[in-house]
Amino acid sequence: MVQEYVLAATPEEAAELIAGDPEAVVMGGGTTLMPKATLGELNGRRVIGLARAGLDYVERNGATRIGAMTPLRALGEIGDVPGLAEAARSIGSWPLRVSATVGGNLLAPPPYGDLAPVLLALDAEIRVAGSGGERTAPLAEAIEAGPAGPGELLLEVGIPAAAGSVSYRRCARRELNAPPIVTVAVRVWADGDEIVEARVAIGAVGPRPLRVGGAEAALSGSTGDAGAIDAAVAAGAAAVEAVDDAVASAWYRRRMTELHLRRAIEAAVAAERG
Amino acid sequence: MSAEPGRRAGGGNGKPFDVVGRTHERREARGHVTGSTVYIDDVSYPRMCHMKAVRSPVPHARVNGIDFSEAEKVPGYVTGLTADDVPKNVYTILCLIGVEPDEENVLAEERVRYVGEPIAVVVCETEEAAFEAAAKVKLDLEELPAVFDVEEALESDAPIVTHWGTNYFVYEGHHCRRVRYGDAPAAREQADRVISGRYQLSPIEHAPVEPTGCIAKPEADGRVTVHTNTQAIFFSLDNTAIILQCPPHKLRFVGGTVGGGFGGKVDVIVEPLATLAAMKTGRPIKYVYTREEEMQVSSTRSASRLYVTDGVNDDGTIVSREVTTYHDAGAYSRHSPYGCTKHAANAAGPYTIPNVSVDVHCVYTNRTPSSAMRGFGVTEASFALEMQMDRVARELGVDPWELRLRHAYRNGDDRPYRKTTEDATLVETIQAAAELAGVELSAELRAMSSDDRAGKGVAG
Amino acid sequence: MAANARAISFELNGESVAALAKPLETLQSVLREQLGMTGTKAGCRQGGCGSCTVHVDGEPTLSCLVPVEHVADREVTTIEGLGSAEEPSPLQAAFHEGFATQCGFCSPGMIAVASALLERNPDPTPEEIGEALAGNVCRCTGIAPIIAAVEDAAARMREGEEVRT
Amino acid sequence: MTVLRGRGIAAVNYPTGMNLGGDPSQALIHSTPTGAFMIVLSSTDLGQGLRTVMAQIGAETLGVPMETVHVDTADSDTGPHCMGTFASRATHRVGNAIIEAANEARDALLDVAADELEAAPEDLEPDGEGSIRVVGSPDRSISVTDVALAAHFKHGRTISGRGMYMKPKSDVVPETGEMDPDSTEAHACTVAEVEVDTETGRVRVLSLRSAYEVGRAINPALVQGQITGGAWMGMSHALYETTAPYYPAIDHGPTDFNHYLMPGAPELPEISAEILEIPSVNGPFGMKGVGEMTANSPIPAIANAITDAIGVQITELPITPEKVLRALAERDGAGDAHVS
Repeated sequence: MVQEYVLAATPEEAAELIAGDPEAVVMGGGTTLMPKATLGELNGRRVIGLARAGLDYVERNGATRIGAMTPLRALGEIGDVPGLAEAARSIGSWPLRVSATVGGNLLAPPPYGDLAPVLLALDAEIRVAGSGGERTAPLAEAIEAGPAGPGELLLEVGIPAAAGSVSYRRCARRELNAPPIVTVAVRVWADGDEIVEARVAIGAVGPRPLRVGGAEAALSGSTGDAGAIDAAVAAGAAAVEAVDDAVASAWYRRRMTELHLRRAIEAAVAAERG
Repeated sequence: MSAEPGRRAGGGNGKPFDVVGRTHERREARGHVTGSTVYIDDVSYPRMCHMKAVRSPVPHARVNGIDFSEAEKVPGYVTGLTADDVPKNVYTILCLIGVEPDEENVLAEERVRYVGEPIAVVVCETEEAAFEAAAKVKLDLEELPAVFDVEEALESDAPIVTHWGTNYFVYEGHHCRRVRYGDAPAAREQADRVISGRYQLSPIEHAPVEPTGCIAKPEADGRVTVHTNTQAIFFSLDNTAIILQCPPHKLRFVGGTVGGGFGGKVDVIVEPLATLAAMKTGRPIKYVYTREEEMQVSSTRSASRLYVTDGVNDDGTIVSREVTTYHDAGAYSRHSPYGCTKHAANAAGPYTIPNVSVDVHCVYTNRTPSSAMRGFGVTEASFALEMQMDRVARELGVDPWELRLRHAYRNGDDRPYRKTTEDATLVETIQAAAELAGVELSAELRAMSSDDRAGKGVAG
Repeated sequence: MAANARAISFELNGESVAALAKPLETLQSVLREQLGMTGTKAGCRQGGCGSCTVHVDGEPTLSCLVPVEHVADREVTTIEGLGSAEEPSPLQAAFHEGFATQCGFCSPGMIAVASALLERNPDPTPEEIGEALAGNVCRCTGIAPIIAAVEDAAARMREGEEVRT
Repeated sequence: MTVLRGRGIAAVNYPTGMNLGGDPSQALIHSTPTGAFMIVLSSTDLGQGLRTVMAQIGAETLGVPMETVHVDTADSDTGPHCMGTFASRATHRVGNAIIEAANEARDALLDVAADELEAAPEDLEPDGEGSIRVVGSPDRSISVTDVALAAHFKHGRTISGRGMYMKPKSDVVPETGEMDPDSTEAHACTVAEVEVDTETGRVRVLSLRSAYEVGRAINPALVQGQITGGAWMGMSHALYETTAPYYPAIDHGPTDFNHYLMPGAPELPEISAEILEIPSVNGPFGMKGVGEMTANSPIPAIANAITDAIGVQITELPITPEKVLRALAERDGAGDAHVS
């Protein structure tokens, strides 16, 4: 049996509880942890819950700020942040999206965590509370370091008003409710025929989601021509460390990474050209 | 044994009342859709305890020690069982119909032979305590080389899975189940060409939405009532009595409402241990598989491998068929000896081929044991042979419909197992499928029937 | 019951209930083990089969993933609250009459999700029904009869509305 | 993106029942004092509809209304022995046992009715609606309830019957494999149409059109249920399911429904079926076992359709997108190669 389940009532209380007990288990929506609790793996542990901590919100003010406890179901309703609703709706099933949260998805072990590529492509930042107060970090950096360490609380994801066009692609063995083989998000913005800048992010292939700087560089300053796309795809394929799991081998993951990266770039470029 | 002929053959008695042959509502449906149907998981008793297994994390190892000391400290711990507690710990599930030898450990003794093999069970007041206690039982295992491939398992230097020294089941002195009809090797030698194929199935899981499980409840009169979702009440009861070496009349098995079976709930895995613990503790015991156990520990369908070699003449006649099947029983044979026999009977397919030779090897490996699953024995044959029929058709340039219809067995034909066919209907079934799919068969093929084997057939 | 158990009250099928719950006990466990609502099934307890789906404030929710603390003071509806043998809901009647249930273990969860869908969308396409039910596993029927039953129920409910208005 | 289409066929047989150790099942039937009939079994209903079908067979044979026939399953204290529900045997074995038991109970029912009506039993027949009548004299009849009451409280007789069906054990001749492995055989033929995406390797099953010869469909909707569910399961076996994705290695075995893949609603093909009824010689009302067979023919039919589409056989199940891509690569590199 779990020793205690403490539901924080505010973000501040949550941050305080977590900072005060780094041994405690922090639980968001419960989709990852509740099956462990059922199997007795949290017996004797103190669990700090965020469900009532006031972190379930979406605020719009040019930029979009999303509380870490916002359910994916609510994210699926945000129509005007490109790629975001599409990515949220591609995850799990409707009842699962009622419980699963933005923060939980960012912290979920691969192949789960489909939001990250889109958020990376949108230059998202995260806000984290820790013993030294709050800090803000670009998501790309945070993923490298681990979004929230022991004693830390992921509070919020911020998405700046995004220029350009986004394409999100998710490859899975089954159309609905299937673990991803690869998830790709691409954002490009153009000035006339020239792509000014690009974001290329890939998830579900390897140990963590990543931005592919080489692919972004290949596209930036190009016209989205075949040569640039070939170079971007090659950079993406080189960047991923594909893994085997129950639904796909590393070999297939690499093949699908190349295919879906190409398709995503082509779609984003086409959309940006209108 | 049966009523007088004529009052039962082919159709009840007298004139029909039209109850048979008409759609009637499913009797349980109202309960199903309102959530009021009672499955075993819905049965509960005061003071009921929960049982969980301590399982092998490795495919093949010597068991040098089991240490319950940390598990016993888990709040709510009641008891633990090992092989020493099981009266007849070595058995085989088909012993009821005379299959030998006994080879499966109810709880592992000196060796574990597959990942997930139960080594001990713990009983606790709550389910989460039982999970925790099971995780805290310390195992001293010495890993041994393992074999996962059916053909590698039969090589002379393969790690040996069984306790008798070879990795195959013995059928009346033979290393495989055989069927011999005509002279297939000789006919192949004479044939215009030889067409061969290798076909491989994957191990798969029954995946009923209701997990396998039972509740064993001691009664005041000294009997034990077992609520179980077995597919076979007396089969489970009798095997439990054998394992526990208790008089069968001490047991009452209650069930009948099963949340999906597909062959996965005829293995008698949960009932003996839950019943044993109920007898030992005097408390009701619930033992239900987790989904992970259902997926990775419960029996699979065999990963069978088939080699099919046909002797074929250029006129499109298959004159010989030789089938060698390696049926992967996994670590223990369970229902595989029967499945291999069923497979042997069907391994030439629903076709009349004058020379047939079948060898079905029931092979032990360090995989999860395979057992019965919807169609086992036959599914494997159907998959391989229907791909083989297409291979023959492609190589000969013959229409696949024609190849099947020409060879489809007819009334009066002998099957390779020497039974004369009396109610064949394959020809008619193929013709109906062609029509449904909008395939125009030639007049010759349309004229065929299951009774058209002139001079041989029994009257239709 | 352990010392650190806590009383949690919520509304269940329109009535106030209270349960003494262990910390982080699942809603599924409280419903089934304490309140006798065994229509909510436990097919995987991993959030993967949908057989335990109930409504929490009208949203279809996997009761194996929700600590009962999260539903304190909220409204929970189980299959028992959606209709009865005497007065089946249109969905229950359609599943029954349309042979959309075989072993029956997935049916309560299927009906829970489908009823949430029909409350939001009275005339869903087969594709929308399939999408809504994507988290519910049925091993017996081949899915198609279930989708047909939901379509049938939607039609019955629309006809019922027309009769009333 | 290139999409290739293909069509494949498969024809299969499926044996009803088994041969090992004899294959028996029993049924007991008795009437309550008011003329309801209890069929007592130890057989199990897995969802296929055994109780419904057994009530139909009992009601048909007894000649009484279906709603007055109840089926009690699976209590070893009350139900007589049944080998179990597997091997497509239950309807055949238990159905035959019920026919025998119902004939005996019906004889007892008619004997008592004969006393009450002062007629010869052989001149009586049940009307299927709850009464026993004298053949040719529609005004002379008595309700089953009154017969049961009279049997219980006036004549001191039971209205009951015992039924047993056993397929005797068939020992296999070890040298030749001579045996009698089953009671009868059902048949199926499936035509599958598929699309193969040559870039992703994904196979889309467009349609499964099948004919099933089932002897007699005792309850057509329940047979259709087996067909639709079986077609889906067969497709699932062909393309998705495995507990060992890297067979023969045992790594990465799925442990949940997310990773143990089965097709969902968007993957459903058009499924159509024709049910043929050519009665078997020994099945109750001519039926043959259909439960297992329905999942079998779709597997090779889909595999053959994939071959038709891509020109190379993939002979290892499940036929995953990865296997398709590897087969295409080998085909393009090495001609019409056999890939497994």
